[in-house]
Amino acid sequence: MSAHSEHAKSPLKMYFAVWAALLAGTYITYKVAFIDLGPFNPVVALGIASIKATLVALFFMHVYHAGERLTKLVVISALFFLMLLLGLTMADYATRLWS
Amino acid sequence: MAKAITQPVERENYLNKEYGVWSWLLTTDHKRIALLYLISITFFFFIGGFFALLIRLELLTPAGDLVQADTYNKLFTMHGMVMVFFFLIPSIPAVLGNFLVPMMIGAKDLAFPRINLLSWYLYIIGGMLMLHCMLTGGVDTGWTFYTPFSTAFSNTKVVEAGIAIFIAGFSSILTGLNFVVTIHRMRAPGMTWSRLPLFIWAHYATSIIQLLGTPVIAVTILLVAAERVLHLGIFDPKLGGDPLLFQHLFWFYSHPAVYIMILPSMGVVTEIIACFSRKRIFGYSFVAFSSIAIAVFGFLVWAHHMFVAGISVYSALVFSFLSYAVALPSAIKVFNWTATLYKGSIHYDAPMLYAFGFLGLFTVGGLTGLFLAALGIDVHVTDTYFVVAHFHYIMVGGAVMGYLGGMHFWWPKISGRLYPEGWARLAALIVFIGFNLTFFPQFVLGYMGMPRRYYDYSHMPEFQVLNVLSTAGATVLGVGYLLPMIYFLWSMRYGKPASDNPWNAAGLEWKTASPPPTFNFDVEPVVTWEAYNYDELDAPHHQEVPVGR
Amino acid sequence: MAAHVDALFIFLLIVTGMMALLVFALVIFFAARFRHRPGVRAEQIEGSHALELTWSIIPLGVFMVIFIWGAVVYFKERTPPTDATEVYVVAKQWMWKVEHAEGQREINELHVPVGRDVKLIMTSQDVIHSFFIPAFRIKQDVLPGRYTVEWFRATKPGTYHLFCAEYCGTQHSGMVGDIVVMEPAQYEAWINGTSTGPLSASGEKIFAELGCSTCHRSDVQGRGPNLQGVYGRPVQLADGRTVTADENYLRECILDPGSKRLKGFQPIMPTFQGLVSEEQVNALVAYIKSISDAQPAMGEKTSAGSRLPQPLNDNERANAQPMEPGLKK
Amino acid sequence: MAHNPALLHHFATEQQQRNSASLGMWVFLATEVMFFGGLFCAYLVYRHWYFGDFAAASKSIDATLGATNTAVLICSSLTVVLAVWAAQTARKSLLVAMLAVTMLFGLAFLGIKGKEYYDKFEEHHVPGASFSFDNVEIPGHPGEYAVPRHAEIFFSLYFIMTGLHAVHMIIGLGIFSWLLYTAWRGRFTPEWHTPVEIGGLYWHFVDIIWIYLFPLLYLIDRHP
Repeated sequence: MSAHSEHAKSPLKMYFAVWAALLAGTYITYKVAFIDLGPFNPVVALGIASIKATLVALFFMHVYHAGERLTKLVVISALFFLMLLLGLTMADYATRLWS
Repeated sequence: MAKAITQPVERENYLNKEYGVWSWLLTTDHKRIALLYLISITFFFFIGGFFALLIRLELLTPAGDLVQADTYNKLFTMHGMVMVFFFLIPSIPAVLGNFLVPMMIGAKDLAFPRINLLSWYLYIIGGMLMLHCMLTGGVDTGWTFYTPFSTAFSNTKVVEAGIAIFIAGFSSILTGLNFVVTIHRMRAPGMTWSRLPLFIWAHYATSIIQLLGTPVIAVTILLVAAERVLHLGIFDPKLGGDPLLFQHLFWFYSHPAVYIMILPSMGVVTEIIACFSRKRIFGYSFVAFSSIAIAVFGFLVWAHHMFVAGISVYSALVFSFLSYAVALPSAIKVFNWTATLYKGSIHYDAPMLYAFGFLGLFTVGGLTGLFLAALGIDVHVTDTYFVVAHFHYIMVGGAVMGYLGGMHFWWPKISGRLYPEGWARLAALIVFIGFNLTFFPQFVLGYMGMPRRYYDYSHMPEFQVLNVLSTAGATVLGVGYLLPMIYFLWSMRYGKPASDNPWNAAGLEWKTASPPPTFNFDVEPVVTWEAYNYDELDAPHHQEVPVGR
Repeated sequence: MAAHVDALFIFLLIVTGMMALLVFALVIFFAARFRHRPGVRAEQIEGSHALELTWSIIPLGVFMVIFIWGAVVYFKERTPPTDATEVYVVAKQWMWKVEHAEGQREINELHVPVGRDVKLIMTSQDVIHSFFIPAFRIKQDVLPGRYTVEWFRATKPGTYHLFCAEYCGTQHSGMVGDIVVMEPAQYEAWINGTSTGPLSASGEKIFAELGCSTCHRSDVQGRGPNLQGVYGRPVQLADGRTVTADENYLRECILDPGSKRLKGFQPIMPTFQGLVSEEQVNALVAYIKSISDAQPAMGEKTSAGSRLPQPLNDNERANAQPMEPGLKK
Repeated sequence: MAHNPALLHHFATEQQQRNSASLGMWVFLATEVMFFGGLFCAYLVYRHWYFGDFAAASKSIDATLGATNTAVLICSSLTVVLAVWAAQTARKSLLVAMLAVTMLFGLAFLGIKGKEYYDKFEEHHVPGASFSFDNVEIPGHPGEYAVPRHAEIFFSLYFIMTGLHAVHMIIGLGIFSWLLYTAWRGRFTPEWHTPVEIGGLYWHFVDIIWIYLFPLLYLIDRHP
């Protein structure tokens, strides 16, 4: 039968919980941006964004319940190559003598 | 060694099942789409080749006397764009890969046949736009689109060419997407990863690059177009933008793109060498994983195109080091192919001649890559004819040799006819000689200091002798490329009918009819043997057991 | 430099030639020895981990030797000696404009004396170009909006090719010129015969004309930092970073004063972007460098006929410390 | 299992077809990551170089509108996931309703985005000949003014990043119109609702891109 028979119990509660967490995250990001945390402002902002993105991917996009590792592999390799692009490019900009 | 058969009644196959233009233009059969690609990339190959001949003719004499400076600049730009984006990148994947990937893994079709057709249409739309751009004035930025020349100074059709490449890029992405999903999901029972032909491994690695690299150049081209049309300045030095950022983003795709061209060719050559040595490939798993290693490491080395561009010394060191890391898997492949010949039973049919040619030319191309990755030497030879010679050894000596070898090898399967073997061997020889005559002198020219993209070298007439040699070679090469087109067309009508397995080759594609039926196999094949089981095939009393017939 | 590059090149030719010959010889030998004979079947060989390791590790070792050697040569190519004679180059479609520190201007020609280190400080007015002297084995892209640097030491008098090696538009192949290497005595005569006053002097004039000297005073700390002795020193920026005040930094401060402002100064300097030409920026940079004490080996330059100002005396040196924090007006 | 007319000829089982479609969408989303990755790379470089100017330019955008839009997209993600659940559990009217609500949220997002663009146009913050960003103080550095040229780079990035995101939203609305029509015709069953699932994946992905764009573009250096 359906591939989703594993979710025998209704996932609705989880969906609403994730939704509430996402909204809370948005509110916190917005409020924290107006507080001076020194160098930690971008860290907090991007940290919350990453948590939100992970929540969406894991629960709304069902990566958490994916039957096989392949989906996770695709996600991880996309992020890996993104980091290569950003990391190696910034490696140049961070080490240019004149800046 | 090819065996012909006479067949009184023609079986139903993918070619004769339906007739009429619409049966082709609306087909979702991967084999028919492969033929659509074959026709279209051949068209663009000869357009690009025509530009190349004009370039070589201009360089016959030091003075700029055949064409004008602007025309010459457009010629090499459009030669590069057409050959890279409309011939080399789709060449093996979209023709041979499209035809063979489903058959080799025992599937009826690619996972998304309609997306496959869509990707051909995208290619054609991109190609038509490129053609329109060329016919109405062309573009002169060099295929590299370097800013700020492309964004603020060139007054040619940069945006149109960019959009053409953007669309063709989408076609490439969709092809790669189809291959990845097909290889993961559509393998026949028993076709495990370790039983896959190395051609499939090569295409899997290629698809990774197509999927993860192409989007970056797509967005980069969009940024150039936005800067040109909407004046959104991202790379504009007048606003404080950095032209080198464009080069980073451009080469993030365009270096791995070289592996999109060469990896499938490596896959083809692996199949050919195994078949004509009658042997299992030496070090199967090393050859398989070196394909993946090339795809991954290929993304780590892009800035070796920028050693003199003004990047930091430290990142130049890192990129030089990583460039040697990507040289290693290529070397491993060459050694394994060579070792496969050892104690083989080697036949000299035309595909094998192309494979030998590939081995020789790719080795030279790869080794000259070591020169370019060495920082101290790169400073001198980059942007000279040394680089031009190097990448033609890889892309033409490597990729095109593999493509032609593969076309000969699988032509009986594709067309159901045998090509004329004598002519084919002659053509392979002409291509090899013509190629070396064209491009070897360019290594010397480059080290002597002749910069690329010069249409007039009257300031340095000492370069003429080598340029004349190169032009002579290009003429020979042109003949060598025309010959196969002529006898392939001839054989479609007059060639002897081919048996199902004229080479007695291993691989599922040879276990079905030539040409194959629409769904490739009459019953789903079940694989019970390892790849390259030439030992069994050559056993004295071996009886070909059709699977899936 | 050419000798270093050629040595590495010959080493690579030998090494890669041996690799290629090995592969070709094996392929040809196997192809002939194991050609198909009726009745003889191929012998199946699975592979060999020992062999795979051998032909991975040996090439890797060779590669590392090439990498390190190449990197060493590159470091030499990329590190101009501090006492090199400086020449400013402005590239535009499609010509090279050259300005010597002594004030001579040339187009598509560069006269240099034999045996002296020459440092080129280059920028472009429009697109990317590349200053390529094949005989000296050096090349460096010339970018709009910033300086790039390359250097060489000519060892034999003669005339050498100068090429633009980065495609730059219609007359790219016409953007060629000559490097004229002269005996020191001849060069001396040439430079004295054509001089129009040092570049730093015209820089000083521009400095005064543009009113720079009202804020950047040379005697005391003005509203802007005192520029005596700035060049070549690490300076602390308002945002806390420390950078070296090299040519590119000075250039940015003229065209883009806000972005890398010194610590302790108000952001009051207007931008000169679009108000000064590339040549004028070069002259200003040359002037600011000339009033710095970070110019070692002055003696060699003076003997070569340079008319750069003398080093600062101790009293001036005491004033020339503008980069310390807390020196706000 | 009854033979489903939606099973394409070249697949052996429905399971294989469903898995292929889902893998295909995931792989496509990986390419989308790299597509936006090029933009993030450009953003990172210039933010590193011109932080103060970026902060000043960022402050000129209405963060409340941005936060509202984030909330709108998060709500739309919830309705998408409810739509998928409705399709799995054969609740046709809920499916239709959720798809419709999702589209309304999407339109609301684009509307708010349009308001933002209009404001920028009014303030001459659209890069080009009429761009003007004079005498804007850098946050936290009184008396210091942003360099208009560098702010222009920020706004170029702002318009390209949000613009391409909006294009993705519009494509998403197109996909959802088709889903809505097909759902209304009752074509989706618990056995076959792959389009709803993979359309949903796409929508969530566009949401995730926005989750990053919001702090990167709107909240660079807001604190007084």
